[in-house]
Amino acid sequence: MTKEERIENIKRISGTDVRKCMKCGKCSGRCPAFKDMDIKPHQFVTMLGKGEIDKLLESKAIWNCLSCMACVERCPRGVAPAAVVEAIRDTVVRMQGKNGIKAEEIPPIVDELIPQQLLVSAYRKYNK
Amino acid sequence: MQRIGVFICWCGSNIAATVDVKKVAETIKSEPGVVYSENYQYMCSENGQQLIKQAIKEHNLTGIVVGSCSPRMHEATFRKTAEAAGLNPYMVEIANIREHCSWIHKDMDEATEKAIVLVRTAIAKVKLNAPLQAGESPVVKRALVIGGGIAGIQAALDIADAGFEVDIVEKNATIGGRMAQLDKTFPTLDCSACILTPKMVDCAQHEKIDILSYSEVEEVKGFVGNFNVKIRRKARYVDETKCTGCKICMEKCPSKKGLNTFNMGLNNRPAIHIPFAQAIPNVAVIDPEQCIKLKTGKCGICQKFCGAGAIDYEQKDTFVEREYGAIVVATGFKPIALDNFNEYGYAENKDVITSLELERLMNAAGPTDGVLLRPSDGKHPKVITFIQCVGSRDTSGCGKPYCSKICCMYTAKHAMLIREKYPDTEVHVFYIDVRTPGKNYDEFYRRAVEQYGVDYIKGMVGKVYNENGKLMVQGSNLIDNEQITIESDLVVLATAIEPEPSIRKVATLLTASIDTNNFLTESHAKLRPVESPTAGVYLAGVCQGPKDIPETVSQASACAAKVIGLLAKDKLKTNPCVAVPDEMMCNGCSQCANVCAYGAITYVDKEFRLGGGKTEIRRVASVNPAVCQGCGACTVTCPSGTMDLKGFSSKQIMSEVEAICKK
Amino acid sequence: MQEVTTKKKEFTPNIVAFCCNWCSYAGADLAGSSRLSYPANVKIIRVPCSCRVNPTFVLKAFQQGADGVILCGCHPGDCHYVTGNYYTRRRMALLFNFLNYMGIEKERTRVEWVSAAEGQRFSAVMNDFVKTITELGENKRLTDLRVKEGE
Amino acid sequence: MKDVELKMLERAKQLLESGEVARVIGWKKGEFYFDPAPASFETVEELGDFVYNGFCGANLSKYLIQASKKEGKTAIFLKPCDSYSFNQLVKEHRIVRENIHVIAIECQGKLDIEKIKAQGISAVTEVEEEGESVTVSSLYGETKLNKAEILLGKCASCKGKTHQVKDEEIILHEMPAPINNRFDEVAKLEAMTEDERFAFWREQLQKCIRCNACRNVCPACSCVKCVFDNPASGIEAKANDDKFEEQLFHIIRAFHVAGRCTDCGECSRVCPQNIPLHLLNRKFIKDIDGLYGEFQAGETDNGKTPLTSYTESDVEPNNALGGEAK
Amino acid sequence: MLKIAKERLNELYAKINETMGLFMPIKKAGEVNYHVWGEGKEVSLETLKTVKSPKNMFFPQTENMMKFKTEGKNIEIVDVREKLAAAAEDKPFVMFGVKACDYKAIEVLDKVFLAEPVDTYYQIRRNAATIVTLACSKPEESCFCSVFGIDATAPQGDVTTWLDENYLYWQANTEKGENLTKLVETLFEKGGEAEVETQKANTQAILEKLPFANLDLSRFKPENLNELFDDTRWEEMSEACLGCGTCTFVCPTCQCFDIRDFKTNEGVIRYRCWDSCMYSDFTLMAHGNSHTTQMQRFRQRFMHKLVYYPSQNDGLYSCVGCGRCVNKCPQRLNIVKVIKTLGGNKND
Repeated sequence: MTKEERIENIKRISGTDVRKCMKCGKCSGRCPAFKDMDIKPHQFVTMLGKGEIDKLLESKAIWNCLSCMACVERCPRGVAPAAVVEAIRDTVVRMQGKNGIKAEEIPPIVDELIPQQLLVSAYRKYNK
Repeated sequence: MQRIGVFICWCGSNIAATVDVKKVAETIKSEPGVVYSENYQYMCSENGQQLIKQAIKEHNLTGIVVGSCSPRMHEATFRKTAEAAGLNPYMVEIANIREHCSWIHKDMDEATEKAIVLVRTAIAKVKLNAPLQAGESPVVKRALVIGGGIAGIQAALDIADAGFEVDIVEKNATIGGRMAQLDKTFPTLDCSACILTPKMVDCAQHEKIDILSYSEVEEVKGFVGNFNVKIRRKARYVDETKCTGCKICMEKCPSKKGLNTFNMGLNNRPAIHIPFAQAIPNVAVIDPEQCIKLKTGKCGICQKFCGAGAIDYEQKDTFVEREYGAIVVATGFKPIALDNFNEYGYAENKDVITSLELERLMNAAGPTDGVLLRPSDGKHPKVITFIQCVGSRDTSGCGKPYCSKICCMYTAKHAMLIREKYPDTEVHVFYIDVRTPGKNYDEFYRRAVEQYGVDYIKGMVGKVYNENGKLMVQGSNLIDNEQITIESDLVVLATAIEPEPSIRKVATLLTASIDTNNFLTESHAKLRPVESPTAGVYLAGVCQGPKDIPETVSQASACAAKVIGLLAKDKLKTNPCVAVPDEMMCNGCSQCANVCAYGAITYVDKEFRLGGGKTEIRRVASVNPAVCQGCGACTVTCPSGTMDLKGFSSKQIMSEVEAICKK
Repeated sequence: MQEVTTKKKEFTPNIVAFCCNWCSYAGADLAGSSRLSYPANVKIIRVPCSCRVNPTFVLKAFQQGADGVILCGCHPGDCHYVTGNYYTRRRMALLFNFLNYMGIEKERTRVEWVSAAEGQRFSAVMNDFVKTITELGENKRLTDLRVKEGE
Repeated sequence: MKDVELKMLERAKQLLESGEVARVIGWKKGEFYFDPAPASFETVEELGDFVYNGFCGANLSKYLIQASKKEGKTAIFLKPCDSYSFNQLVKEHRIVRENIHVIAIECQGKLDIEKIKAQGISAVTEVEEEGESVTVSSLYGETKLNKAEILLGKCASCKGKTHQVKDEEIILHEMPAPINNRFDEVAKLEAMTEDERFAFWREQLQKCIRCNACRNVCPACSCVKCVFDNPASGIEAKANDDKFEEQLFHIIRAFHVAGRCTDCGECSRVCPQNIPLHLLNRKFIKDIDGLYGEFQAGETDNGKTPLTSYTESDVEPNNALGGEAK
Repeated sequence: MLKIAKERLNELYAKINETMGLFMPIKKAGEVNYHVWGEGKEVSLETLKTVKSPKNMFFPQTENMMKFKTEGKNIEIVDVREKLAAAAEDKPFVMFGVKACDYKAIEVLDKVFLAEPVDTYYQIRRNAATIVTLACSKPEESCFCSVFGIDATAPQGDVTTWLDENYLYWQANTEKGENLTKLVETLFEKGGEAEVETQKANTQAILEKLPFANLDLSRFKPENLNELFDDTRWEEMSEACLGCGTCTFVCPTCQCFDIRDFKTNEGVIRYRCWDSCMYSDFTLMAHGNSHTTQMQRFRQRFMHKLVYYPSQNDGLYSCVGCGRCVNKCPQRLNIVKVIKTLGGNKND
């Protein structure tokens, strides 16, 4: 996969349009894990927009993001920084050859209210 | 039998180089109905027009076709030519053999053949043209202004100064609107009341202006030049003609726990009250929800104390009906509700306030007499944090997608005023962008930073929470790429503004269109920005889009100029190419009215003879030619073909189709 | 009779274009003043607004032997009459769908929004439409034999 | 069904006797069991011919255009599907609602005598309905038929047994559930190629004798003067000799009733050549539902139709084409 | 009498078709009407009532009368009858399977179109036709031809035929019939008189039992014209009438037409097409319409069938009792209801 394809792939997985970002910083203003994020939530969006994914793929932030979705909730433009973080994480995991988790590993009773994305990302993170 | 004359223009070589104009003129001679056909170098020239005029007279022409450039270019010219020769100007059709033929084709034979078809098509149409007369309708020399804020006041004054009668209908007990609530105004920092109240007084004293306060528009009939408006005068339980504004009633009223809406609910007021000191009219009003007498029948204290005998508990809503030539809509705005923005803690914390509330807190006539004290404990706030774009530029569905336009400037104003009055106060402003286009605007904002040391932080607030009585404002500082938390005493939200909700009803009554954000739509964004698509209706102030005071006043004056221009005419000439119903066939189904963007169609009950001495009453459509703009939407909606469009009748268009298809 | 056979050899379609006065007709004018050519078999009928075009006009054109009908109006949202083209859009979407349901080739009918500034686009649209109809061939399904026979 | 008829008759008598209404619109006995005709009853004596049975398929609502203009109130018996047409006519101001008393009546699906005859039964003298079975007597013998096989086309794809309007009701038994198959035939046609569809409609419309029964029975075709009768319209035509005329009439008629057609199915019921005309109107209904959201004409007696409204994000005509998935 | 086995009928049709046009009841898109016969067509002789009656063959629903060719300002008038006559002479045609009622209807039409001034368009087609009738063997409930004195078991025509389970029986009645017989004789064998008689008797028995067999026409006489015209019951009889033209267009004797112009690329075609007295614009004149209500239009139709026409044609009714209107009226109104209301049943 070329870098360009990878960028497109991350954009596709995240399902978010990074161009909608108006760079207000509300996501980073709310992020509860801000100090542990070496790359801040708003940067994820802008850097993906600029195609600077190499730094993102190496960042610690993807493992420190709590996937609490506060950034998604707060964004006034309908951009989802957490989804970008998740897409990067997903890409890293795949590049390492661990293609996702197994269905049977998911606990049988899962609260319906937990966003599925949160569940999956948490699972990956602690499985690292 | 029609006698058609055809005039083929060479347009120098523009047409003649690719179209064999002589052949066209010659071929057309044998068309049925054509009695004269000629070609000439420049038909639009003096000599060309002379040729047309002469032919009309000599050959007794009943209609002419000019094969020339686009009708958008010279249709008006040739209509005047025809009129000068005594032919009805609507008996002229243009065959566009330049833009649509000679200029796009290279092959002479091909272009000539096409030109012949285009001329034939125009002949087919003109044969079915009917002489049309532009209609006339009288103009009532009186204007209605809906809304008594600065927009309405300015428009009314300008119109009245030009000598026309104006009525201002204001739904509140006083005129003045939002501007009356403001403390100082940017970018000059003059006191709002000082510049507004003289204008309010001017209105009250102007012999041409009639203020109908505490009133609402109920019904609008008619059309440009001839609106008939029914206005509800709500019962204020105080006789406006008797009340002297002495305020004894306010002192004596035992029910004093009403929220003072003028002060944004920051303090209380009695059930009977005058909204504020400089109210116009300076007349009390009773809040029936709060008044003990009106609710229980017991009390009546105000009546007892009123020396003027102005109190009337029996008052009912009354209606007045008036005629107007033009209507200005100036219904204004309100800040949005903050229910969707829990993150700022507005509902939980008294010290999180909106900018408009801050205006009242800083106003000398406000609840704190102009001393900046925070609502929770009446103490001076030492750290004040402003948050911009609360609900503006929000496409997530929680707020409004547009920029509210005024917030950047008033926040700079607030910050500056606070720092000036209370230099020991720390002021922070979280912003996304600072938008200050306008004369002296950016200078104003920079003064706040450079002269007054206001701390502008590029970033947005994610959360406001209360910790040990302090308001913790957590947000990002994008320049430093940091997340910061500011311990504040007062948080001010630059809340987005939206059109006053009553605008929906007004728009429906006026058949004025409204956009997805409830702003009224202007006729053309650039070229007709103060006119509504509904003729005779004009838009001033925020009802059309967010704007500040200077812009609002300019727009109001622009409206006034338009209204004066309209009222100065004794009669209105109407476009004769309008829809016309054939009553004999109309079902009265109302589908046409449903698609009319101008409200030009109404229905009347008419009696028709059925034969055999019987009659029948039927509901039939009636088009007001003064309002109809001639788009033709109704003609297609009408299944029975009752509606036709003059100048573009179904038969005319069909004959054009036939002429084109005839190979 | 001979003339007819020679005509048949090379099929040149007959195309009726309804253009609204404010945008598309002006767009066609601009195509003209910019010398952007399109085939001569496109003939334009000026209407105040695309919403003036009655389905009967479209059918009339086919009856009279048109091979393609195209409606042009202001871009949605830009209508000179505020809402006219919104109605056009619904009417024609339904009508053209319906004609296709009756077996009329869907390529024969088209709606395009062309602004007064889009001379280039007007010319491109017409070139493309003529090409499409030429490939499609003569309108045989919605034509009135009486019109053509005549004799 | 007999009990429903008796109840209706009783109610009609009461209404006429008490003077509450000046006339009752219902059905009158014909020459046979299977040919009741719509009728207006003004006296109790006239009610002697009153009938309500499985062959009362006619939609009576259109008669109200004239009746509601007459002196005095008019009572009318409306089946569930007729009530949609009623609402639509009220919406279009063709019926004066205040002058009408609507009696909602039970309907168990109506029968088609032509379908009975198509089973090879000739010289029918008597028909007896009993639940799901129908016994047909003829000069040549007796046959038992299954009701489902001889339902009127419109009843075989019934859109629901709920009255959209009523002042009172006479419903004594549970009515069958709606049959949600009304777009099946349209979808089948959509799935064909253009050539096949053209051939299908060519063959069907060739049969048209332009008797105007479809138009005259249609509650949506309530024009004082139809464009096809009006020399000024430019499309007036009486003949349908050429294939174009056959198409023009039906295309324009379907377009004119689009968004207003309640799918009452009368057009197909009355067609002497049994052209499936409802498939034309249903195409519009299906497209409107698909492109602009579900809409059922006649569900209410006010509001705009899909063709007199719009949204800023409506589909573009060039993209809306074909019967393909949208 | 001649007979031919049922299985060989196609040979018969093919033989006729070699030299003549052949029109007969053929099923197309589910409905049976008179169409040109061809190999593989679905012939349906048993169908009692084609939707459209055979009158369409002589008096088509739409027919061009003349053309005006225009070129520039010149007009040329083209008479289309020459072509029509040439075609008729070139290829005369056979109408096969015409029922007794429909044959009688042609007689009714002849009195209108062949009387002076002769309708030459009708005449050309009528002369070119050889009519082969078919006796009915299974009349249905809506049939009442016997009321008008028509014998459904033995129709007239150039050739009369009977059909039973095995054979078609053939008997020529006229010169045209003889000529046709000569053309196809080789396919036939002799015999069948007894079978035909049996069928006639069986059918007669059913005819007598038909529900409308006893309609009483005695009141429909010219002398009762005014009384019938003024009858108050027309109002209630017509109140459900939709004003559509179904009854008139399926009727084998309705003969009204309208003449109109149609614009073509090269001029104008003047054509005629069926009209219906049920239509609101029927006989519309410059001053308005002579019938302003549906009741008047409804009355016109039945008065014409039962009173006006017979008063001018020696008592011949212009209804033949085919029952098409009984079957096809959308709202179940028809001539039987009118006859019963105004005339009654013989037994009453």
